[in-house]
Amino acid sequence: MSAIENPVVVSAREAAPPRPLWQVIVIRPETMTLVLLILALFGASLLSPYFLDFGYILRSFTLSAEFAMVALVLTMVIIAGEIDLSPAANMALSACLFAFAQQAGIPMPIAIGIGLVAGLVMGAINAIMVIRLQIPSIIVTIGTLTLYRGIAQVIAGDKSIRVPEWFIGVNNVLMAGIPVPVIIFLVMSIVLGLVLGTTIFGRQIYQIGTNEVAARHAGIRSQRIKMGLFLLMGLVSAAAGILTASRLGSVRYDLGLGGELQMVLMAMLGGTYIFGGRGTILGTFLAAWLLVIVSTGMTVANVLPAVQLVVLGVLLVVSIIATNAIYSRTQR
Amino acid sequence: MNLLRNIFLRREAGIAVMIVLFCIAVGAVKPQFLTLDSLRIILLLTPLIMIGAMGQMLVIVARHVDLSIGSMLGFSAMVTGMMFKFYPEIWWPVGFLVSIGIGAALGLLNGVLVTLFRLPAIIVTLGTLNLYRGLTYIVSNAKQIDRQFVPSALKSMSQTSPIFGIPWIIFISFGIGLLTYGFVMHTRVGRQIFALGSNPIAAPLRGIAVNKVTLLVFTISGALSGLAGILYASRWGFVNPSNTGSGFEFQVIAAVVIGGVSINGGVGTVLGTVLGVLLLGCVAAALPLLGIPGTTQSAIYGAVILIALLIDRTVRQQGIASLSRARA
Amino acid sequence: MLKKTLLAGLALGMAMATTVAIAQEPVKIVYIGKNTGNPYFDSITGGFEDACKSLGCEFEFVAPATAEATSQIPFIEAQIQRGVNVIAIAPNSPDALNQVLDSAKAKGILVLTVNGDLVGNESHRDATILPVDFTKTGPNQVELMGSMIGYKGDIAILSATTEAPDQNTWIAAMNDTLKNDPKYKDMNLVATVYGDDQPEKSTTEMEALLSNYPNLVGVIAPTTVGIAAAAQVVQSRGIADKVHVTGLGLPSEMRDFVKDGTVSAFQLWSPYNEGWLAAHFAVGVLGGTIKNEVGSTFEVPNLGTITIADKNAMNTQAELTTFDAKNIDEFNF
Amino acid sequence: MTDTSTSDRPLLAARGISKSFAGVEVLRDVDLDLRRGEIHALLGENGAGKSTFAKIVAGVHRPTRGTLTLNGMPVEVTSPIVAQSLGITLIHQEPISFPDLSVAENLVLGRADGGWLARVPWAEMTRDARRLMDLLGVRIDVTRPMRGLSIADQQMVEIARALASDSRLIIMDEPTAPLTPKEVETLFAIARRLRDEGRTIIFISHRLEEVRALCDRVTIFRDGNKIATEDIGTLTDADIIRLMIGRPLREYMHKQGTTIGDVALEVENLTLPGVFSDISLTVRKGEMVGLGGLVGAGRTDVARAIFGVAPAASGTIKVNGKPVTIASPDAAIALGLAFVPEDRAVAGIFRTLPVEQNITAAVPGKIAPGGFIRGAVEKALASDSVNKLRIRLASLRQPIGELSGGNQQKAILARWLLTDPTVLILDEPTRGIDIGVKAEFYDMIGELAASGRAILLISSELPELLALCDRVLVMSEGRLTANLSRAEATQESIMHAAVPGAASRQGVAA
Repeated sequence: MSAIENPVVVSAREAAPPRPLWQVIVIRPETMTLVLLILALFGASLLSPYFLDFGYILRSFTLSAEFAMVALVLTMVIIAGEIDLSPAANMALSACLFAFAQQAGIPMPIAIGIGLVAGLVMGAINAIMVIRLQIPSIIVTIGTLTLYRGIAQVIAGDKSIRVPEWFIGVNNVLMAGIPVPVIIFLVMSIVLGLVLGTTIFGRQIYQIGTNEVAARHAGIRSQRIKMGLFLLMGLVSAAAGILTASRLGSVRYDLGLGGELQMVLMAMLGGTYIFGGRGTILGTFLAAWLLVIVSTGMTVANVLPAVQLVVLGVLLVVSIIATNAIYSRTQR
Repeated sequence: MNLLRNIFLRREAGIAVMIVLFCIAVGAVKPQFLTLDSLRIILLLTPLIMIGAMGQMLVIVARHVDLSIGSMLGFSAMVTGMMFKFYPEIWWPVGFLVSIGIGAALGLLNGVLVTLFRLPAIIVTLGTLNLYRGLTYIVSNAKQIDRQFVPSALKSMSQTSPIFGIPWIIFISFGIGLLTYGFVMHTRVGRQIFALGSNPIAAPLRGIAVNKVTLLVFTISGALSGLAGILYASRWGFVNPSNTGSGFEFQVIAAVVIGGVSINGGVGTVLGTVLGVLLLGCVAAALPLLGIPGTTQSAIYGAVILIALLIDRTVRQQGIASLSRARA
Repeated sequence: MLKKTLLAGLALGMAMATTVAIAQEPVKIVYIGKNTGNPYFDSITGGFEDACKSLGCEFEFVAPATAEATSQIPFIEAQIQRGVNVIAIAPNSPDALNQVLDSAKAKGILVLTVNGDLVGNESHRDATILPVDFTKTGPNQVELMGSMIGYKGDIAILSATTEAPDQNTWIAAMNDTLKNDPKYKDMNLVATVYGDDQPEKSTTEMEALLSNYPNLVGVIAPTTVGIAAAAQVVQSRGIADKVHVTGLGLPSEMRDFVKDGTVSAFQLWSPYNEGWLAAHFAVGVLGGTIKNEVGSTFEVPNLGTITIADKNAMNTQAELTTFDAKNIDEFNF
Repeated sequence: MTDTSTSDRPLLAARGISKSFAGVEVLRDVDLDLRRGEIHALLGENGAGKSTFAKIVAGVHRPTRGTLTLNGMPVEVTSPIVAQSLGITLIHQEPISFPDLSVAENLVLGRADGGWLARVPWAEMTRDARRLMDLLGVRIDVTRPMRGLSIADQQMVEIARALASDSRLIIMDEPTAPLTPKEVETLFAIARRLRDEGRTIIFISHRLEEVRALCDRVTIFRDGNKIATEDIGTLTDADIIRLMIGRPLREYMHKQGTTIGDVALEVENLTLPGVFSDISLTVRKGEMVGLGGLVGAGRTDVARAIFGVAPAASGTIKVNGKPVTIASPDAAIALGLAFVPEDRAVAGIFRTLPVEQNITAAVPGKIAPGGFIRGAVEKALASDSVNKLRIRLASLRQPIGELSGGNQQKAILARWLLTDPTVLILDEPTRGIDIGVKAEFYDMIGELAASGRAILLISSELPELLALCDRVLVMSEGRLTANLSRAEATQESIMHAAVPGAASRQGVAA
């Protein structure tokens, strides 16, 4: 990440009047996400008469809800100036370990515990390599992404491991007409949104992401916070993996394959700044819905999956360009 | 004399030693691993990775990374395959130009996105990885190019040999290695790539056209992916919209990182990269021979990448230590 | 740029909406393949399409981009939402689709597996259409191999993934036949290896077979990727007279190997007939002319009388076709 | 080049050179003639415009207005490369290098001969590099990578690079700051030799004695204007300082009377191998202790060690008489320490975050008791600080990056005052700050000491140390070399202790 500074830019904005409030509110990446979301809803409704059905959209969302949950934490990781590309592989490995354990006769609560601990350990491995050994997180997690899924493949082979009948189908359990995974996502969004927006922990995440050296000088325990984020990432990934196991009824090593792209896409589309320091949970929340609506709309209209790949690729690139543009417009 | 350079010398020697030890260990269990025949198998496993690794090495030396090479490989192979299928009257070597040209164009697009919008290459190429794969489906209408459409002269490049029973495709890959060596060591722009990766902020002050050099490395990476694309058709005899080239990036990045190319830019040698590729080839050839299931391959790649990162870091730290010693 | 994409999407959508003509409620059949770009499914799709032309049903083929276990789920959800009457699917996983298929069945959709079944989870679909009688596939392959090598010598099997259910059924039958039929007592199965249906892995496994078993005279690869990879290794080493390759392959992929003598013969069924049968069965069941019960029978043009066997399985009643230099040009799939 | 009749014509003539950044004029109508074979000093305070002028000549910046004439020919220096081809080379204080490339390659990189695919003539390159190094009389293996070379050696490589392209004008931007006296001697000898060969050297420095020792003529800048160009012999130090600051030195720096109390900070035998060793010092409540020395003497490292940013390997620290372990800045803050770091952009501000958040960054407990941020409390604290320190801004929610350097620095100071520190460590607090704000700053620091805080002031500006401090400690090469009372402290005594080799080598307890 290049750090070519402007040569001695002398600033004189301090005398300028503050920006109008509407600009501060409207010119934000989240607005772009919201507008896209509305456009996507219109577009998808026009694309297929079968699309506009709240129940269907919710059901479809459950298919991405696990990724969306992880994307919320990923947003915080990216704001803190790091990235984690391994969560989807983490989901697969912790789900495999969980399924393996319960199949071996270990009681379900302990098996779940094993899955979660595995997730934490994977998060800790990432954290140690990034924080203690100072290797860039993007490279570390590309390595661990391959490793974690590879280990899952070694453990499970090509077999799928079944989970007991009663454990299956968390996505079919409704609360107030809303599938449980969607509820979990909503609750997580609110909680993490509050954490990021109103607590000192959240504040310090932004400060670390903006300038880690300055943050350390100001007494902010950046390493501890980052460690916490990577661990949270591991834990939430593992939980998401176990939820996926419940949704699918079985676990294979390729669970959540390629999910890292969707998660990064959600964060990016929501206006999280790839270089850290900026972004909101609200943005990622909106982006998760946007992504689901775009892909569901295309699938229900029988659009070639190839076109979907292209649209996702274009969306990713466009969203980063737009986010960069918006930030460079509003703040130097 | 010079600590750092000695370490890098040792680094390459280290990989060579690892290869030898690995081969001896496998040979102890399976003596047939130490035959010329198995050398041929290993070499036939590596040409595509070797070619991809040369491009990736340049990109990483310039402090970027290209994750889209597998999709570029797939797309250029597909378009070339479609040319073979629908225009069989075209002289088949033209396919090389088409494939390389298309790869170069895709690589150039990566470069443009990276330079024009100042986006991190890893995110850009993560996006184009999907974009190009999707385009491959679209242009091919999701149809495979079957064996019968791939010119037999092209296919026989992976089998027939100009000399010593070594197929053409292996010569091509080593030829690319030599060309890359000449390029990075003996051309001005080759050195500029290293300078850019070594100190990107200072590079423009020394007249290095940063954007142009960046475009160039991505274009080369694309062009070499394109070359790997047509050689894929030669090696495997078909082009499939979803299989062809998928996962290529991980093999290549693993080879490059093992070969001692530093993810911090500015450091890397062709010899190291070639050795990294060969080590991967040895592992890939040995696994089935030892009866180890193919499912372990991904875990081994992952572990190998991480180990290489740790070695890279250790080397870097020693470099820093030697620097502070020099200052003290 | 994004806006443009959306607009293009809108235009596309409107174009599509107009092409879906509103007829007097024809049966809507969708076939969900394992993944796009898999040549095998073109032929099955052809059978569906031709059947629908004659029966007056509506047919569509969709498939995810990758053959990963869960990638078909959104497609099934979408088809439920579209209100199709029949979902025919080549499942990517024997169990990951259970829940979503159940919800399709709950909506009254007829769920068929075509070319590949939910082994062990048969209750989650209504019926399965198999290309041939799978119990005969293994012995047929062994016989073909035997005829090529004079019923004598070391042979090996190069399969798909270790868990591929159909392949495992056939391999078990092959083992059984080799052991119990005295005709094959001189044929010695030395190894079964798995190339995961990837060309690279299949090739290295094949090379390892040759190097680990120098006396090998034959390889059976009951998977289209495997047989092509095995044939290619034999071709490039020029040892076709020494190591014989056979198995299940697509004529379009194997034509060159047969013509240059690398492979003297291999087998496959007609995927076209699978689609043809599936469409007739589906329309018949929905129209009430066919009872989806074990033991009931029905007529299908060109295929004859079809009997619904155990676990609601049926096959096209055809034998495996053996392709060799004489007949391969007659087939175009 | 063979034309000798032009020898009395200036090598380079600048006319009406002006430069604006973001609408702010930092250089105004500068006319300057550089003669052949002279060493010409550019003097001025930080931000006076001397570096900007040098960078315009070297093609790093383009002038907003004005013309440059080289050898009587008008030239457009559009880039450093063009500059090089015109025979102008800029040598940065921290030389630009490509650490992974060899010394020889670093020498030729940027020479604009040949296209992309032109061959790299390794043998010739190495031979030429060796010849140049011999010419300069330095021994550097030209095939080794740059990584690991000392700054002085890197500067030699830069000079060699200038010679390799046969530069007629060599600009040295504060080259001596990171050098040892011996290295400075070598540099000066080479500079004189280059001058005697007829080359022109622009020498930018803050050190009057160096300017006096080396330069022929001097040009003084102030607030973007060229004030004067004179032969060095015609000006006294006092004249130069007067021209630089426009008013007598001490006018804006005055020491307030304080009562000095108990020891607040006591450091004993603090050592970080290879960086500093055996540092012992005390700072009392109400006392302002200066810490002087050359750049690279280890002053900042000591401060960072005390504050826990990069802790020392051995030694003890006592705060208010109690021995403490400080492993990280948050521990230091809890003990009542505060540290305003040297490089504001790197270690101080959160550029894109609101001023408010920048001010309250070090007091999470005050703004968020129980973990949740209380917006009203934060706003009150921040606006209180803004009023107290007279920080000029449009809104508390404005990104701090939009403020001027001086106001940014005030905000950082405000951040630390909120922690109510017992000990305040200030590292070059007035660097890059307008002279007007500087005066305010000195007042504030004085008030802080008067209110009973212990202050450790690291500064490279001798007048600052002399005017403000009760005591001045001096470091050289990682050791304390002097502990001077206010009465003992003079420019000479400080420099004597700061310059390696000049002072006695034994450690000084302070």
